[in-house]
Amino acid sequence: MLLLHVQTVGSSEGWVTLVLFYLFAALSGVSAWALVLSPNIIRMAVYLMLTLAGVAGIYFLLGAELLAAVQLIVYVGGVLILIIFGVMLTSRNPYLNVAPRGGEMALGLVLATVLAVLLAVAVLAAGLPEAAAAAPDDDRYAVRWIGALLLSRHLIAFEVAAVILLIVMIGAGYLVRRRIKANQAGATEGRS
Amino acid sequence: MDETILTLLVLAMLMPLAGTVLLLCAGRMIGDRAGWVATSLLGFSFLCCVTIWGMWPDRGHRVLALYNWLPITADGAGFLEVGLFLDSLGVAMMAMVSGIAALVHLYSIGYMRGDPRYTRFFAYLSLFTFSMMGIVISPSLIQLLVFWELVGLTSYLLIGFWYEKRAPQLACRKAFIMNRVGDAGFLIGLGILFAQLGGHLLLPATEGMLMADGNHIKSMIGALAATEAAGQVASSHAGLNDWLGLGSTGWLSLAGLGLFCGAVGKSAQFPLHTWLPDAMEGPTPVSSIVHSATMVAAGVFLTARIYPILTPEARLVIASIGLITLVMAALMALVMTDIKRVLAYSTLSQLGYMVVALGVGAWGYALFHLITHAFFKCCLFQCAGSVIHAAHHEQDMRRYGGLGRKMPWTAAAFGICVLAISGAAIPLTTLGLSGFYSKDGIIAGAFNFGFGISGQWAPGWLFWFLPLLVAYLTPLYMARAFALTFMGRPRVESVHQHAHEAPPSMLIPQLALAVMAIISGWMLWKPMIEASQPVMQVMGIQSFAWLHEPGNPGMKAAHAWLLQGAGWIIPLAFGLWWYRDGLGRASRVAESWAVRPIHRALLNKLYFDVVYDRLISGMVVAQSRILDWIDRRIVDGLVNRTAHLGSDLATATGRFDRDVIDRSLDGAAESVLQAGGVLRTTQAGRVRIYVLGIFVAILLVLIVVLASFLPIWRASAPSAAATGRPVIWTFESDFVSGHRHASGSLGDSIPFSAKEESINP
Amino acid sequence: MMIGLAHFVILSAILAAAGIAVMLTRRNALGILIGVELLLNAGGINFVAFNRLAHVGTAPDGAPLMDGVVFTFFIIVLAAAEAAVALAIFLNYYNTFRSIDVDRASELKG
Amino acid sequence: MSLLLNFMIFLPAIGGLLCLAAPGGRQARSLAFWVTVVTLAMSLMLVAAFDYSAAGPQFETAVPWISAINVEYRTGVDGLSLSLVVLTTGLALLGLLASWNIEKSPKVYFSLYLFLLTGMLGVFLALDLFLFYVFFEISLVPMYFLIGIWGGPRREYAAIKFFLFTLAGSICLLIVMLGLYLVTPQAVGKNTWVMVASSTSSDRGSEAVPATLVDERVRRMFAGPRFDLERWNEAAGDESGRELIDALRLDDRSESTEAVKAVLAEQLRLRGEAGLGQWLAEFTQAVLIEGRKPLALPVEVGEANLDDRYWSVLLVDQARGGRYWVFAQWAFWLSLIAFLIKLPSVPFHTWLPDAHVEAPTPISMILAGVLLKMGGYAMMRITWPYFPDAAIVFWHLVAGLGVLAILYGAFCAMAQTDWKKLVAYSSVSHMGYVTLGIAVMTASGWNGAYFQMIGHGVSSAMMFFLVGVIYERSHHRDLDRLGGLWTRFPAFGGWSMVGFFAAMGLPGLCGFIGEILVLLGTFDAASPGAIGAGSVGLVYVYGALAACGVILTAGYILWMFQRVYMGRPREEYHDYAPISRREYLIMGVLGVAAIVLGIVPMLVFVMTRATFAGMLASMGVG
Repeated sequence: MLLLHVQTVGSSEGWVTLVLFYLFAALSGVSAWALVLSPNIIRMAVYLMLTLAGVAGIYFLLGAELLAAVQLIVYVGGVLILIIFGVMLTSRNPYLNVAPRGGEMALGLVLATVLAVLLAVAVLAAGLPEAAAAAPDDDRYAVRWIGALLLSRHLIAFEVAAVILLIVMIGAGYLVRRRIKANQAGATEGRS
Repeated sequence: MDETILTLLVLAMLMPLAGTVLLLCAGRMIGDRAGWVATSLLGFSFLCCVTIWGMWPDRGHRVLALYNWLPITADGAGFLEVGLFLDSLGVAMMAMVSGIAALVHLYSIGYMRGDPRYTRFFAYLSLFTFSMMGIVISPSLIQLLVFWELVGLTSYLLIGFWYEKRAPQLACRKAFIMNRVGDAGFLIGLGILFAQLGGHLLLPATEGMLMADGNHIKSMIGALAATEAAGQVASSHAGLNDWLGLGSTGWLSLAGLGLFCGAVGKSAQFPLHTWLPDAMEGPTPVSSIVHSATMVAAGVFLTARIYPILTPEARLVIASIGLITLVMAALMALVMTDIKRVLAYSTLSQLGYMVVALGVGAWGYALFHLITHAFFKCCLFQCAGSVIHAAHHEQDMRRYGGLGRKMPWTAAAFGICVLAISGAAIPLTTLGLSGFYSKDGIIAGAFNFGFGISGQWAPGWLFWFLPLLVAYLTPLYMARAFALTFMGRPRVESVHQHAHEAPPSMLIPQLALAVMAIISGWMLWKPMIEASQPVMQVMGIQSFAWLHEPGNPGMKAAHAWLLQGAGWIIPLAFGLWWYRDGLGRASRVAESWAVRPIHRALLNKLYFDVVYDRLISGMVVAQSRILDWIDRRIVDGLVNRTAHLGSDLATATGRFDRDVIDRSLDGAAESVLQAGGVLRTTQAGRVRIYVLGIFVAILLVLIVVLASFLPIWRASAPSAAATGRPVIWTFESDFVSGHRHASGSLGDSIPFSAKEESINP
Repeated sequence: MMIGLAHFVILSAILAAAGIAVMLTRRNALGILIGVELLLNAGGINFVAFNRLAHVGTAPDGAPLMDGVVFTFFIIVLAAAEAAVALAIFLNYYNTFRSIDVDRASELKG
Repeated sequence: MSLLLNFMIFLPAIGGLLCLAAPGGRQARSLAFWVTVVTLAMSLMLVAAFDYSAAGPQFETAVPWISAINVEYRTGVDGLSLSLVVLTTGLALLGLLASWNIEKSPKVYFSLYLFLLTGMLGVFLALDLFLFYVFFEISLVPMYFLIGIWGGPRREYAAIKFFLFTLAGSICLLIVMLGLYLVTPQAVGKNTWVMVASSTSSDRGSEAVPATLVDERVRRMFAGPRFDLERWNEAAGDESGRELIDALRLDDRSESTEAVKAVLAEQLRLRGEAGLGQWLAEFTQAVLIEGRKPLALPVEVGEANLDDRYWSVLLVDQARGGRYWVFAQWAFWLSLIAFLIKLPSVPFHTWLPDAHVEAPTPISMILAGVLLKMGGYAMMRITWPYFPDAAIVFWHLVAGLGVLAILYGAFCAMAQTDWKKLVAYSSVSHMGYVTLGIAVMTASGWNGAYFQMIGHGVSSAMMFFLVGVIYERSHHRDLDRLGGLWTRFPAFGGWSMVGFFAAMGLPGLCGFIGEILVLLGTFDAASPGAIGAGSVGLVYVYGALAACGVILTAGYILWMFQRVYMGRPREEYHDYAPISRREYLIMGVLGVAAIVLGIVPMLVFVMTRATFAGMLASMGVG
């Protein structure tokens, strides 16, 4: 039900959308900055999860429900798990402190703020349109159109992406295998 | 009738060819029987030829078969033909060739016994016979050329039969090349005729050549004389053509003389005569058939065949060549000591007679002499062969002597042939040996010609005087050969001791030929003249037909100058007496101061060989060396030089590349490296520093971009309100429209496009 | 007040700034990876928003214009790939340096 | 049948690939053997199925290949190529037998050998100029390696020299090809590479065109200058129609002149003399000064014959002083040089002795037997049919080159002490007859030149094989260190005689036919209507010099024969292995072929007759 409403950004029932937008925007924006300030890697991961979830909500608001689902499944479900794995595999101390030094933190924050401000200025100066000119059709974002586009206009990109995934799979496996070998070699060395 | 003749002729031709193929392919199986196989095949061939002669119906000429051989026109309709052609001349020649060949085969059985290549000898000999027959039956010049060359080839093989020795190698090569020199002339003549007659190269006695394209050559010759008399030299060509004398019918003289060149080579006429004496290096049976009876006669035969196209000028040249050969060879025969060489020069001399006869227009007598000469000269060579055989391959007559007692039959046969070649006759009658009939006719013709021409041209008297002179010289040198070989006391005991009479297989052919030498003239002269009548009529030869008729002025003069048939006795008797004990008396004369240089020159064959070997052959070889040098050094050198130039250029560019471009690049790289050394200090290798750099850069860019859009810093920025659209948005809309356009062209490839309505109702 | 394009773009700017801040401040490689993910998401929001609100219409074949969505889709895919590779690299890196501190890896220095 | 023809071209290449994959040298050898046998069988099937009365190409295939530049894969066989194809396949089999004992990497050898076969067949069967060029080049590469790897001590030098020489020629050919490609649209409306007008295609013009020719319209573009431009201009000043017509020189052979005259006559009829003068002046003004196309002239011009595209091109060309004619002259020489190098003719011959001396025996056989023939074939196929007018203008120079080659090659051969080099130079001499025969443009000259190629293919292959047989045993080719071989090998001596005497041009053997026909054809050039009719003396001099070549040929062959075969056998001959059956088979086949061709030359001429008739007629000399 909610989804049906959300699909109609720019319609007369705009207030629901407005609320939802701010809700999701706050979720992702606040989490992102909490992430910046968090010293602990695990927490960072959790904040990232929240940010990504917020972005997924924004996608919902924009009518791209497939994208939102993919965002949740792939990012929140996959990438985040990967990151957690990475943390566990590389940290002897599970709560590794990754707190930045003071000067670095200051520099980073300053630069980030400058960037955000500049972008905001630019966006406002550009005078972007308030809303879309025409109300979209119901099935505008139908998944089948995405499928059709992927297999026609963006076929090459699609195939390239597929190939890249394959390469990544093989490459990652290869890199890890090398590591295992190296570990074994190191182990035998250590024994002797 | 024609079919029978054709069958017989083909059989006669095929026999020797079959012999050749048989002996070459199955020679090992046949072995020593090769001689008998070949001889019997040739005997059969001879029988066929005699049968043809016997049934030769109207003494005319007929083309028995004609085949297209080489295409000469673009539409593929015109051809050079080959085939079988016979006229009276051909019939007689076939009989003569096959008969003599059969006898020589028989003779060779004894002579070549024990030779390691016995079989092959008979194969060659049969092939030679076949080729010779091919010449005789040629209906066209092209076929004549084919067999002409084959005769040359077999002659080459036969002369070089004992190729392990050096002299036969050189002799056979010389024979072939000399023949080829003549053949080059033949080819030129053939080519000119070909160009002018449009490819009608059929021989004159047939309907082809004489009436080619409506051009009756004979009448053309007549017309030529007429126009010259009238002083109108019509020439359609200019420049080089005039220089070559090709105006009007000059080409005809040129063609005729070109063809005659071939005859000069084959018949060993001056100046291509030097191969014939050298060819005596071949086995004696070869000399007896190839270089006395048949092959050398082919040249005469050819000249007789092309007689109608010979212009008067060409005939004069031919007669002169014959005259030179005639005298020169007779003189050389007088001084040679090698028995076969004496006979060889005597052959040359007799061939000279024939050529003179053709030149002076005694057409029938030239061919008559060709046939009679074949018999007695073949016999002479066979006798010489028997002598050489008996004397263990000693050929020097100075080491002979008194062989007559040891080998009486041979001596008798030799003696008969000496008489025949001398033109012996019973004085005051018209009865004589074969040479008398033919040679007297030639001399009579020469008288007619010489008397006729000497009125207009001062040296014309030579044309009757020299043949007459040689008629007196011939008995002298033949008597010399006979006396030195068979008479007197043996001069070298070892030669004499083991000498023996020839075996029957050699003796029988000798005697048979001797008999022919006696009777052939008497028997054949009437039939010959009668048989040649139709041929001569076709060719338009009318004069000299009946030289033996009492009223002929030339014949009258000849008989007078030859002492009414007794002229031969004097030199013959003198020769026999003078040389009865060897060369003693003669050499004393030869050493006298007056004769010595002449004698020396004659012994050295008038230095022809020296000139040819040293000068011409040497020059050719030298030129080939020079050209080879040029080819290697200059032509190829140029190529290599070019290649080297290319490689030098490559080296140079390579050096330029290395020293200039590379070095400058290196310098650039080095300076970059140094700059990098300075800059590396900024590169700490920390990832985050890079990230920092990147983002600082992004920020700067962003600031600059914004600065250009924000009206704060841009005084003359286009007002967004004025257009109602911000600047960036304009860009965006352009992009969208461009995108749409692009998607239009791509849309065709979207498979769902057809379902548009169902999706988007 | 209507939600316009600017809202989304500003949100994306906030996320991007946060991402950059993370990349600049964390020495931990995983931290940097997280920053990158933030940046990518910022971009994704922009794509989808512009597609939805500015890039409206249909192609001649009737299909709606939704390239932005497709681009974001690819971004997600590539982010996943990137994460996998990055993880493998970090593992190797960790194997080599016994740490995941990117500052220790200064061997790239020229 | 056309399928068979194409299969025949590519079967060896497929076999070549398979050879590389063969498990061992023996298998590769037997594979190569069977492939060549099948190729030979297929060529004989072509002979059997061939229509001997048709002039044009048969069994044609025409498939678009590179359609962007109108290149077609076009193959077919006509009288000009048929016997050369049979010669190629036959010699390939014999050459393969001759290379039976190759030991150095046999797989690669046989593979290259088969690729070479594909290249050679392709050259003879291609009917598209581009395709021809491709095969022409393809045949180079295997030959380069075959000489460069399996050759004698100086093989690299020889191989590179061979390659560079031929490549230089190919560049000349390429220029001509590009030129032809660029000018064909003016004549036929599109760029084309078609070498031989198809006998089946319907896209030819309405006028009767002899079938076996380069598209007549292309050829006519290159017609020589047939009228006097200067006089025309002069007369145009007077505006007198009669004089203008007189300015068009009469040449009965020139159809273009006839056409121009027809146009002018038509205009004369329409306008009267003054009007014609006016028109011609306008025409001259437009074409010569303003450079406009004649189609821009008054409409009435177009109503005559001028609307036909190539007539108008011709008219413009002639009016401009023959731009295409100038190109034709250059192109004639360039393509001639390309093929003279291949032939080879003096002075482009020096690659030949080196290549032959260094090449292994079977490769020498193929090189002399087939590769040289590509040059002569291409001259007959491309240079003369495309540019007959240039050929008529320059005939005496080309014939002079031929005569020079005959004499020069013979002299050089005489000076050699290396047996194989002697044979190689004899090839130069013999190929001179080909040049001469083609240059004189008479029926017998062309027949002779063609037969000389076939005959030389047989005799030279045989000669090189004979040399190879002895070289395999003696390991040297020094003529001065040989002698008396006839006694040691009597049957071999007999076959040698057939081979060498065939080369010498002895009647009854194949060499004679070509020589005599070329000689007769040369003299025939002096006959009325032939190209040498205006310079009879020159023709006779050429003929006489060529005839003298016969003497020199006899000289060096006989001298060589004496030095090698005659005399006493040497001691070391006892160690020589007896001649094997395989070797006797090869010389036997070649020797019998030499004899059969020498006695029944019509075997070749029945194939060429119809084609030559068409070609000569269309060149205006038939």
